[in-house]
Amino acid sequence: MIIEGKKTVWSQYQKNIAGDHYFYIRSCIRQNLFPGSETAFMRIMQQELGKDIFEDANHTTCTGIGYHTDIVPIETTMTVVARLFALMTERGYENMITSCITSFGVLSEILETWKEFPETEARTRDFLKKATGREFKVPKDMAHASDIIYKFRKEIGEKGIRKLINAKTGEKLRVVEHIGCHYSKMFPQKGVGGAEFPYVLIGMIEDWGGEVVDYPERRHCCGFGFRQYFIKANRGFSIACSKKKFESMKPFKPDFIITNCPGCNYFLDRWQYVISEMEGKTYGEDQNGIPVLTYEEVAGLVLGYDPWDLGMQMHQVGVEPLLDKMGVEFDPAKKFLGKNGNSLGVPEKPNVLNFCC
Amino acid sequence: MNQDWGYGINKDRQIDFDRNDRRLAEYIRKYVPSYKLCISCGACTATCSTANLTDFYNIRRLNIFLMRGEIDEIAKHIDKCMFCGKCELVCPRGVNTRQVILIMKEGIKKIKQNEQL
Amino acid sequence: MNSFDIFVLPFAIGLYTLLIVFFAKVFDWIKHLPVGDRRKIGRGIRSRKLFGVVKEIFLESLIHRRIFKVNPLLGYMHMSLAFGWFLLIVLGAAESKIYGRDLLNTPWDPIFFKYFKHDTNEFHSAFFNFTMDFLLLFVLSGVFLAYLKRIYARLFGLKKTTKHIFFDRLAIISLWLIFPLRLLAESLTSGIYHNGGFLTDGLGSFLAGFMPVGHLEYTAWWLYSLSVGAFFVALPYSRYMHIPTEILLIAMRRFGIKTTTTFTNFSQIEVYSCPRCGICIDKCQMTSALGNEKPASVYFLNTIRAQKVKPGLSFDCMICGRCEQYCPVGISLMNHRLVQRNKLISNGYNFQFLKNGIPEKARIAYYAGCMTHLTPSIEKAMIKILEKAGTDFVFIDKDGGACCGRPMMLSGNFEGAEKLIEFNRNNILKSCADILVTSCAICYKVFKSNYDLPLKVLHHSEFILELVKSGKININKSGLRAVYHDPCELGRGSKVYEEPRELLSHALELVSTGYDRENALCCGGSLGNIMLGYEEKNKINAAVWKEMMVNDPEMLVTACPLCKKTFNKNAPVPVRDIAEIIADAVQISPVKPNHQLAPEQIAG
Amino acid sequence: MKKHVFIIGGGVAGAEAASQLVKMGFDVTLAEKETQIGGKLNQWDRLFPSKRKAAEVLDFINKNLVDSKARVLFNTEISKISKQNGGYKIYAGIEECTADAILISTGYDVFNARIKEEYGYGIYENVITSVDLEEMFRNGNKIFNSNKEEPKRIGFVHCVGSRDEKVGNHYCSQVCCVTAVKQAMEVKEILPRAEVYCFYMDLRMFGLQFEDLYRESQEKWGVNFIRGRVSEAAENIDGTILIKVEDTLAGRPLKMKVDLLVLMVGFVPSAGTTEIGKMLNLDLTPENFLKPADEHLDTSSTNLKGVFIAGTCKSPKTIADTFADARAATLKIKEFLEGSEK
Repeated sequence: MIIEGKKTVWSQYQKNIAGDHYFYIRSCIRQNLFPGSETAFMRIMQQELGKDIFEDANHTTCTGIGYHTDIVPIETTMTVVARLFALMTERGYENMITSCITSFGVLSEILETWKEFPETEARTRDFLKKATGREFKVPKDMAHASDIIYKFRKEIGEKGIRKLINAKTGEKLRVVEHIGCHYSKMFPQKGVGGAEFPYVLIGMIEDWGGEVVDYPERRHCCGFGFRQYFIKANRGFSIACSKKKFESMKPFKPDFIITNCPGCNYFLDRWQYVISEMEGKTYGEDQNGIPVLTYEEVAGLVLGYDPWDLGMQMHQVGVEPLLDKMGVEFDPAKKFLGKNGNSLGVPEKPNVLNFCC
Repeated sequence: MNQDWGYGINKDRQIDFDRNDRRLAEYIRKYVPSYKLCISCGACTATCSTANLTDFYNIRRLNIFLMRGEIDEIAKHIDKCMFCGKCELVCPRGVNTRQVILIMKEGIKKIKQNEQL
Repeated sequence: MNSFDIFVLPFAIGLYTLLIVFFAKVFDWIKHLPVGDRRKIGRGIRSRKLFGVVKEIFLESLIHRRIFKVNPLLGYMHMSLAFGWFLLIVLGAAESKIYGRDLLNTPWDPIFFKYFKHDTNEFHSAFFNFTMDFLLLFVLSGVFLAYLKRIYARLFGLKKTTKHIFFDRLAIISLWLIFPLRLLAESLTSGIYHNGGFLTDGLGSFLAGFMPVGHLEYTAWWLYSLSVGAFFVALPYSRYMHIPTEILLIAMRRFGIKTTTTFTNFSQIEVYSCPRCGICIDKCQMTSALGNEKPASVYFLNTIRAQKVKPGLSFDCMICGRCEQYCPVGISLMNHRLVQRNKLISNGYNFQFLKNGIPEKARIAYYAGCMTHLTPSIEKAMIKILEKAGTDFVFIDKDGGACCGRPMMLSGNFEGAEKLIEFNRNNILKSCADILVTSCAICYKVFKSNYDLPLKVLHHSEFILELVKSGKININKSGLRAVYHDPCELGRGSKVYEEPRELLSHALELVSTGYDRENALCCGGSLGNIMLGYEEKNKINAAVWKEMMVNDPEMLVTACPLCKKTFNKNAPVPVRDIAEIIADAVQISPVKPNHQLAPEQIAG
Repeated sequence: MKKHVFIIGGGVAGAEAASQLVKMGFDVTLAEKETQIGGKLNQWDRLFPSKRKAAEVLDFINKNLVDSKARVLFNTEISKISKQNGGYKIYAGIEECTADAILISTGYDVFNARIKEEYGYGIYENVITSVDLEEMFRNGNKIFNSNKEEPKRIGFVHCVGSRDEKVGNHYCSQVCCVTAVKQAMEVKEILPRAEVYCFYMDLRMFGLQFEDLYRESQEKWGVNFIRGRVSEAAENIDGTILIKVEDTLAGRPLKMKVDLLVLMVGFVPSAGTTEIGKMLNLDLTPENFLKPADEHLDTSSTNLKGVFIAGTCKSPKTIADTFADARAATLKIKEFLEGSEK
């Protein structure tokens, strides 16, 4: 690997990311799957970085899931997204950030479509006006939440209390990054680092002291792909995609996987469990599996947040071995206790995959 | 472990070239030198009596599968050959297709029985 | 008469060894013959067929009639050795019987008669002395020719002689020595006792003039005995096993036993009957055109006998039948090749995709065949002729169909071929035709030999000839000079030689080649040979073209689409199928096209 | 007085035209930005289809040029060209010359393989271009991968930067297919045990002996051909390259590990060609090569009177075609200059 070559590519794909005053759009599924991550993001933005970030209680889905499963027509999607822009405009914001990669993709696609076919924008304005009486301005700056963390990665690193290293040996942690397909595969110029060698997560890992390993199936989709998962008969295809990635990264012995997409994070995590149940096969050391973390969780760990506050108990692949390795102190007894101290209930023990506590 | 999930892990359609068993192709390349000359023009399949009567049989593609080591694909179809030899007559590169098929049939039998080629 | 000396032992041991080994083999062969074959022997022995057996044994094993047909000199050589020796044995036995004391004299009595019996002064001894010497001379002439053949094979019409294995060499060396040594021994004895005829006594007296014949005599008889003994010991392991085995073969064949799709003990007897004369080597185009002797049948049978059959040799044969045509023993060489192929290959097949359609019904079923579909001009010509003649026909494989099964059979896959035959047979029968016509010699061969059809099967040349003869079509004759190439499957395969020639003679002038009828060459396009590459086939074809052009024809006509396609590649003159010739030469017919003829009107 | 022709670019076309024009009795000045004659031909080891050494051809043009005594300016780039008295004034390096006619033979550049990001040229050590491989041949036929080991399997990717609208080159570069076949055979010559795979979309063996070369590569050298454009390359842990391609003839995707991946880079107009084109405001083809006055009837003139073009600044060409084209241009120049005398 010639790192200089990669740097050349990275330098060719740099985008403008707004520095403050963000209007935040949450992810539909992420609030259920990894709710701690978005909370952590707000906390980092507001408390650590002191940024102005606003989320509107009235905001809705972008329709991404419906759109990509061919249930919601593009006109509807455009109108719903236009409403999100209207909420932003009404609140006096110009910079929109999304928590979800697919939202980022849908919004990018719509903005690009409006640029190429202005009549579609005019029609959307008309629809929105008729339906809700609202009007909107297109965002001045549109970014994914990971772009923002990327932008402030150095600040986070400086504020952080620990690095992505093995606390005992001092070795850098080996990290595999996985970028959601909708981040830059549609519009390479809209992603940091482009489509072939995206840099957004690599930048974070490098600045926080870890080592990124590139592996042959890095570009491959996690297998979520909306249609694949939502139809049960197609799930075999979805899981095969994830498996292909695990097989490919196996020889590189990664300590964890970092993702910036709700679906990827979920499927790379849960499919490890399903593969272990179906085939008795696990990845990572000692049947522990390879933990799959969101970039907010990683940032939170760097900043010294409590893993259970970050919602890391929601992972199917246990994070405890990784936390031990990093020297993060945590109370195993509190893993499945809610904020109010009541038990959340303890999940059933998997047959093959290790389950801590 | 034996739980019914309602789905399994799909088998990859991708030809995994490095894992496939390409012994038979190597064997045929050695003993039927003309085999190397195939340019996949498909004249053989176009004239093939079997190909015209079935949906799946395709001698050109079987040749490709052979080169890639997709033995199971060949095993599924090779016995459909009627050996009439039209493919050999139309081949622009003079490939001895009947010999290739004969060796393929033998080779697959041997591979399935774990015998030496 | 004292008739024992220690030197008879090599002979005696040799003879007994031979007899034990041979009869043990025969016992084993007969014991493990298929039951049906054994019954045939049982019935045959008690029938008049036995006379035929004796006649054929006399003609073939002794006189070597078939070899005479190939080359008279070669025939004479074989006859002098076989028949001459036979007579020597018969007369020698008679002679020793006359002088013998007991009813059962020892087997070496006749062999070493002269050594033990010196006073042969009776009236009949003059006859015996003369005759035995004459016969010895007769045999020696054969031995002399055998020497000559090794040096100058071309004199015998042979380009190549067989390369022999160890036991063959041992046997041939001892055989070559037997008669010169007998001459020497008898001459030396006669030099002392003057008990020989014109030859031995003459030579004996001459030798006695300057040699110590008394001292040499004993040694000569020893050597003679040794050579005969060595020959007998080597015989069962050498090609000379054919001498006793062939007798068995002739008998069994006369009793109706045939080779089948499996290798039986009768096949084994055929293998042992091969004299390795090497006639097949010259007839094989793999030798003549490609310079590759290895695939010749003689060597192939060697590998069967040695149980070392390799795929290479089995599949490297065009199954053209030229070797079989000229084999003096009449071994079913093509069948042997296919049976071995059958043993070598996996015989898999999967023809579930073949679905019987419902063909139209007609009096005549026309089956073009795969190869004809690749030569549409033949197909077109046939349709034109069929329509011109106003026949009621159905084109069974108009949209392509299943292969006839012959190529599958040639590859040795009899089971697969059987399936194809079954499928096509059903289709043909469903058409309710009375006559099946095909344009492909390959299909014709299998239709005739393996389909067992309850209807008349005609090759298109036969069929068109009948149309011409019955006046259904009239053809114009031109002055074009053409050669006719006999396709292997039609000619040697199905014995159709004259019909195409007769038909062609209505349309053009036929020119002969050195390779007509039974002697026709294979075009090289053979479906039988699976080893030959495109370039080698081309090479064979180019050699055939050379022979075809000796009398300067203006065209080559053949009756098989594969031959046509093969010849087309190197063609110095146009190549056409017999059907095309007739289609072009056909006169505007007075018969109305819609008038349908009964098949008996068309085809007698 | 002798008419003066100024030639820009001393590659095969420029050098050959220079010596021919001198023979015709013209004054010739040849400007070359490098220090030697021959242009891109200097990067070649052997030429298709006969595998003759490129040096032989270079010697031929060098000798002819030296014999012709044409004036050659090395290390010289053109900064400005202006019209003057029916001719042109050329500012070449530190010199200013006048010329009655200009011949542009500024040639081609190879496609920058880095643009095709998914192949990772410049990122994966074992991904090289056909030019790099040719250099290995020139440097004594040593082929190594990044671990200094002899590669066991080598892949050739055809059409890198050709027939690819995503990188802006929709045209076929003509010579890469046959070059790939030539190089594949040379690799087999050097590494007889290596497996060689060519990944192609179509094999465009347009030259008379090119098909024979293709056949030889299969028959004698056992080079394998897989129809399909490689979609991406990635690096395995051991530094080998994993490629993904659809085996379109099998109708199935395929992945394969190679020890060395060679990208057959196509032709693009050279920087010099683009620059001179802009300087003189010459018409361009849709592919941005210099456009001849007539595609069939006058392939040497341009939209500017007295400015001629030859060689690969017009389109991708073989060496043989470049020679023919250069000679054709000289005749056109002669016709122009002698016509203007009358």
